[in-house]
Amino acid sequence: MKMTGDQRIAAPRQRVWQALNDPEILKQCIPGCQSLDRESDTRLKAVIAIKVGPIGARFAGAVTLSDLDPPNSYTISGEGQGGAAGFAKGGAKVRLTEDEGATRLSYDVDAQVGGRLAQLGGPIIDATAKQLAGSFFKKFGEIVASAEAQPVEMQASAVTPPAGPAAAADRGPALAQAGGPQARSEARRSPSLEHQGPPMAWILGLVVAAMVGFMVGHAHGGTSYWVGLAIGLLVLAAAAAGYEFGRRAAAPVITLDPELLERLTRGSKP
Amino acid sequence: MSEHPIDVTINGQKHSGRVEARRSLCDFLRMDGGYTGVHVGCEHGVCGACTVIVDGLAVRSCLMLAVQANGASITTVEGLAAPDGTLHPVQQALRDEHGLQCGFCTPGVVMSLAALTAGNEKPSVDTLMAALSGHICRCTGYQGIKRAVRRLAGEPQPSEHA
Amino acid sequence: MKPAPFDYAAPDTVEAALEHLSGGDATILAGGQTLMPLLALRMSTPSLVVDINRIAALKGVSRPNGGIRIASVTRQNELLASKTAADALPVLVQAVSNVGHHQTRNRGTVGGSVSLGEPAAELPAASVALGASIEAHSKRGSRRIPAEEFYVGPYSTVLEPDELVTAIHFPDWPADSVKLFREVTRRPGDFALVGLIGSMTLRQGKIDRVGIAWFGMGPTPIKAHQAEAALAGQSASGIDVQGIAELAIADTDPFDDHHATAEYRRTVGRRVFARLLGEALNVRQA
Amino acid sequence: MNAPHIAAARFVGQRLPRKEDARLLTGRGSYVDDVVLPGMLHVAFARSPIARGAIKSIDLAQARAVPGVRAVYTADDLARFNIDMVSFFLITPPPGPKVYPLAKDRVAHVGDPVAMIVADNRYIAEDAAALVAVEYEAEDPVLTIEGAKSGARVHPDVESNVAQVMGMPIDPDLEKIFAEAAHVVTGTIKHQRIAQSPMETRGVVFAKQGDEITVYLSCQSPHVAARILALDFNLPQSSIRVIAKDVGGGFGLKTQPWREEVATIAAGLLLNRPVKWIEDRLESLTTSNLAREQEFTLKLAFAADARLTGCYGDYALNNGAFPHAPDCNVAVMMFMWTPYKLPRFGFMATGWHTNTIGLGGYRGPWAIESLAREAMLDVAARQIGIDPVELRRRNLLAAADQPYTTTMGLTVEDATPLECLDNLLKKVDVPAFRAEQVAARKQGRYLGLGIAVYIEPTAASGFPVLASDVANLRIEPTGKVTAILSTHSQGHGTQTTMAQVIADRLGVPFEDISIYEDDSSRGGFGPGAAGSRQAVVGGGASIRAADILVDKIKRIAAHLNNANPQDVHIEDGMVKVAGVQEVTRTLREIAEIAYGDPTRLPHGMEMGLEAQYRYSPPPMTFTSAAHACIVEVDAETGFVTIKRWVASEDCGVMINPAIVEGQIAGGLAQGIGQVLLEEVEFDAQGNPTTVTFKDYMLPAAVDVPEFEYTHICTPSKSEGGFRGVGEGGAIIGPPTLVNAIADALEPFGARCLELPLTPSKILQLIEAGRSNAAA
Repeated sequence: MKMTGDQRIAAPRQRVWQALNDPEILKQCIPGCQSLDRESDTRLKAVIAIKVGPIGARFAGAVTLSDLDPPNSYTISGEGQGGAAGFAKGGAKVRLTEDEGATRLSYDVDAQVGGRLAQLGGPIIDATAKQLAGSFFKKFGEIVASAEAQPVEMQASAVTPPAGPAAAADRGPALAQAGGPQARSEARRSPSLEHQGPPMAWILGLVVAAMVGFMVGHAHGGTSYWVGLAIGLLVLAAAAAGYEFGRRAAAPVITLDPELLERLTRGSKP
Repeated sequence: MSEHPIDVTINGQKHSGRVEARRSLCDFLRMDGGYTGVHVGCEHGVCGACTVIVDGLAVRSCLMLAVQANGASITTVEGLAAPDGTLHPVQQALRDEHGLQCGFCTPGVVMSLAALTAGNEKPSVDTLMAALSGHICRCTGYQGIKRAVRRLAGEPQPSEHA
Repeated sequence: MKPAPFDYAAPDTVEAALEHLSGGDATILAGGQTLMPLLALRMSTPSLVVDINRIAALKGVSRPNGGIRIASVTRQNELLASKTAADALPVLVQAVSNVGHHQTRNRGTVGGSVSLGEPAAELPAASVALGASIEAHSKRGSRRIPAEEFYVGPYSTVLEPDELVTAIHFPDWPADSVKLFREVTRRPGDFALVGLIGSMTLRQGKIDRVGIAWFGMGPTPIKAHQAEAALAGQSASGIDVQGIAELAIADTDPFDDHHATAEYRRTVGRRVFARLLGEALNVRQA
Repeated sequence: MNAPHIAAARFVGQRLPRKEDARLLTGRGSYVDDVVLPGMLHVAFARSPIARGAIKSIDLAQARAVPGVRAVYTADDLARFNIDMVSFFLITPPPGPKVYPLAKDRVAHVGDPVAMIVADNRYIAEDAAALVAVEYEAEDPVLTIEGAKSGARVHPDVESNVAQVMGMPIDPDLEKIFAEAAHVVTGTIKHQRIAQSPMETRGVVFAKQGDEITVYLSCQSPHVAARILALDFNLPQSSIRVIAKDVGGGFGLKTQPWREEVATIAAGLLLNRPVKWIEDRLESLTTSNLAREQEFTLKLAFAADARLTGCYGDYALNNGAFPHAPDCNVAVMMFMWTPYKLPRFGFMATGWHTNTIGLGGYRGPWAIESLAREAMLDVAARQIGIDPVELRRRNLLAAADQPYTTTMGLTVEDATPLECLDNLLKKVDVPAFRAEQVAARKQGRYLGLGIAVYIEPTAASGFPVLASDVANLRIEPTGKVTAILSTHSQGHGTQTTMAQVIADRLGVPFEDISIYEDDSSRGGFGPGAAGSRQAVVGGGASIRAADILVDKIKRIAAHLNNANPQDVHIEDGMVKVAGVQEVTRTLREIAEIAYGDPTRLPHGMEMGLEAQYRYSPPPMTFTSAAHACIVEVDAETGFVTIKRWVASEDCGVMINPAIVEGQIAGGLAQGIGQVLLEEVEFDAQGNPTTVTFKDYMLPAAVDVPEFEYTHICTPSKSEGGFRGVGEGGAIIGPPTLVNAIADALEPFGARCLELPLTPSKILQLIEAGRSNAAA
């Protein structure tokens, strides 16, 4: 499916650019991100545990970048595998433009899901996507704003999953810190960030919305909404993996959720 | 994954053993208990073929974990007829009224109706018909099942045959 | 259709359950009529399933001072049979009689349905329409959440992962309140294409109190705010039923699926609302 | 009802309770999933999540690492069997694309099995299936008939997406007929994709006992299955034994073992261990072969007096990727006009391949001929301004017209569509209904009456596979009767009906007869349930075999008493020899002599009381019917309520009217599902999106009214006078209901030709009609 739109962000482009390129921020923007571990320069393992009501799912995925023209535009494409659940993949052409001191980000998304996800997905995914993209904007706005307000030293501690909305809100300032000057300094340390630092996770947030939009248009099954919801979140999860990975590899790599794998390979005996 | 001890009474017989946490009650009854009259039609709680009676209530055995039945008393379709083979009134009504064809959904239908008509219960036709909405039969068009329901509720049949 | 492996715990106290929930990747198993299919389809792969069916404290319908309290693991058929509920909130009993099938109501719980937040289900909408509040506990404490603030999206609520819904509290409605209930489904037990539930009280020919919510008409149960506002305090005789129905539809956000189009839901919803309201007003005037 | 035309009928014609029911009601049936063998392993499949593409790589390492997994196979592992999947009609080499049990190099639909896991139990097998990592080179799928016309080739080894095409464009003669016609009526009927959905899914258990391969299979004929498996694996049929005891419905889906069953048997052969695969409902609704999905444009020509003068039909069928048999469903054209006098018919029928699940059989595979014909006749009646019943009367085949050769060369005789219609109208007071309808419309209530008529060519022995059935009867030394038949029941109750036939013919008690039809190694070949045939062919074989035994018993009894065979009568298991004083012996006494005391038998007579007869009926046995249905459509919600349904059938001599009516009712319920509820849907990527029973909606008890029946019983020319009735309800149900809904919506000028008629669709028709009226 295709989805286009744009979003005004009340922050200078450079600030938006960099905040969106800080893995620490992104990890915390992504619900249920349990770990985002770099295994090598070309391999990254991400484990994201999504839980919405009874729907719980784990996802692992990868993303590639192309048509890089920083800081103006780029194309991002991500793909993730959900094991029994199926797969999700999406891409977006993104443009950033100055807008009276703020930043206008316009996107052009194409995405799809497959396998059991698509078979069981339902129309409510649409609503979920809106909700999801909405909250992404909201949280990101908060972060950027508060970061402008009070830059602080960033904690390098490993990221723990947000306990939920309340906890996430608490973490607002912390996220801000992460997005602060520290990010820039890190950027300097790692030149790749300068060119390859498009707001991928955010874009993929939109990809998610796009996918679920797609689901609305094409998938059916009024009573299976929850799966669609899972899809949305899963793909966002994939985005996280994709984010990091996209900066390091040219081809997608699929990794399986180690915990589930471990439980499976442990077999039926306790 | 965890494994758990389980003690249940099935059709009056005690069964003890250990089950994996994820094992469904219908799989336990069929595979561990050998009660293959419990039929698995959809495994997502819609068709009703796997319906059994747990502590007096008709429930979907595909929508319960076996471990949840620990301590419960379960009746399956094998547990209804008398030892001498005399059919339960629900079974007899379905037989007399040609309420089955392939027989796959039948055990579920039998157990729902048996639970509702147990003891001195005299449910209305409407109550029994409403309970039928929880069962899917692909063969009969429900004709004989509805006649059996009326018979069980002591209602006359509409004259049908030319 | 076999679940992925998981651990299982069946605590017999709320405290023990909260302990399990605080540990992370746990899923609560109440009636299981939704969770079990999710597990079988491997759309839900928790590491721990916490079965709350053995917690005695979570069962029963009671009448504390003011309103009724339905403990979360009360079976839907127990609510259906509850005289307490029938006396206090007949419309709620009518709603629960439409939940699933007899066989699923024998297992399905009130708390499970309310906290799941299926947008096309009866009980979440009933909670929103009638002004219920949801009692939730966690190791961090307990809180009462107004149903209207509880649902944020499909199957998505403000509940924290470590919180357990222990009861639903429904306020009293006067005995002479008019029931508003209509559900349009393809087959009995299916989720609603269009659903409407509410209650209305009149005093001296004026609408004294009204609560109405839609189900199956958007991503969450939807309170008919505009319609309620327009009705409140109005004289029952002079009400433009069609106009109010338009306001009620304006609050909905229905969708297309292969059971019905959004346009269908709007059209039929408008008609159902107008008919129910018209009948209700006539009942009261007669 | 006429007296059944069968000798000494005591059981035939009676609504006897079924022999099957005692075991089925007590949970003692034996379905394939009930078969458990020592060391049995369980299969789960890893399936394609995409509709079309190349397989780049398959990584099985993690799947193999799961404890309890005994084997993981892909197409390469099965290659050694060089399996050639043949279809029900046994055409070798099979036409169309090469079908592999597991996808080879490419996937052609979502759910295409790519790898199979064999493990200690199904839970573990599914754990491992989730760990099979496949890399695909995805391609844009071709999903619809329209898409198939222009889209990329679905199968590289088939030169186009056309699976089969027959017929020719409209010719000058027909053009002339349309040009000269007083009325020309056109319309397009669209039928959605359907899932047969037997309550018992597909399933197979493989076991090897010595050199004998034993296959427990959920199927519609163990004999057909054994024959097909022998061809698939290129093995002597004697080495394959197929056992199918109780089967939870087939409806066409189980006419032949297909990819997963064959793959499971292959796995069993590789492992030399018992292996079981039981399809779960998600698999069933995702990858079991489906049915229907057709578009049929009809153009009808009528003379001024509303008599049919010609018809042209343009028909398209979506075969999907791997149909049981790629075709253009030409049977639709063969049978289209059988009940009516039509001078000229032309057609073009095309079957298309797409990247969707392949088609399989379904109750009345050609049924759209009746739907399209009867729906369009009602459209014509409205357009011409003539009563739909009268329109049919003027065109239906009367007794006087027969034998009648249709434009398709089918010779119709002893068919009674007109008589069925007359009999129907004795029960349905049309004028009274019309009055009620007018009154109701004044109150804004919309009632509708639908009537449809059809002829079903049953027991079509013209097809080689369907040509015959065999009955192997013996009276045991105990005097009890054992019948081994080539019939097979998936709910048809043949263990009861065949026993009724045999009991009457032999003159023995119904209870004394045991019927066996569940084992390809017991008795001879028979196609089982296919084409409404078993009462006709199996019944005929039973009668002929019984007659051989009766003759022998009479000769023995006569010999024992120096009497004439014609003075011997068998009644209720007693053999009576008329004479000065009547001598009576039990059948057991005769049997004991026949098996044990050759000296007391007529000179040279073969010992024992055993007989076998293979019967083939006339090429076609025509069953006729006319149904009426009364509905009310709620114009507020678009919901349809069926208020009354009357079935008027002529299925010849009825063996067991309760079972006959059960077959009609079951077919009608499925027809109601097709019109109002059921629909398999695919998204733009080719994902099936109706994969649970919440989303694929089967009729529930409230959706099906209680049917009324009226029968005329015109004996057929086949032995016993029986006619087939298995598919009829599913064939005539849809047009009857569609016509009723269209009649109810007549004030809105609505045409109801696209199924399913969901509340949304019906409300759209109503609102469109209202705005047209307003404009």
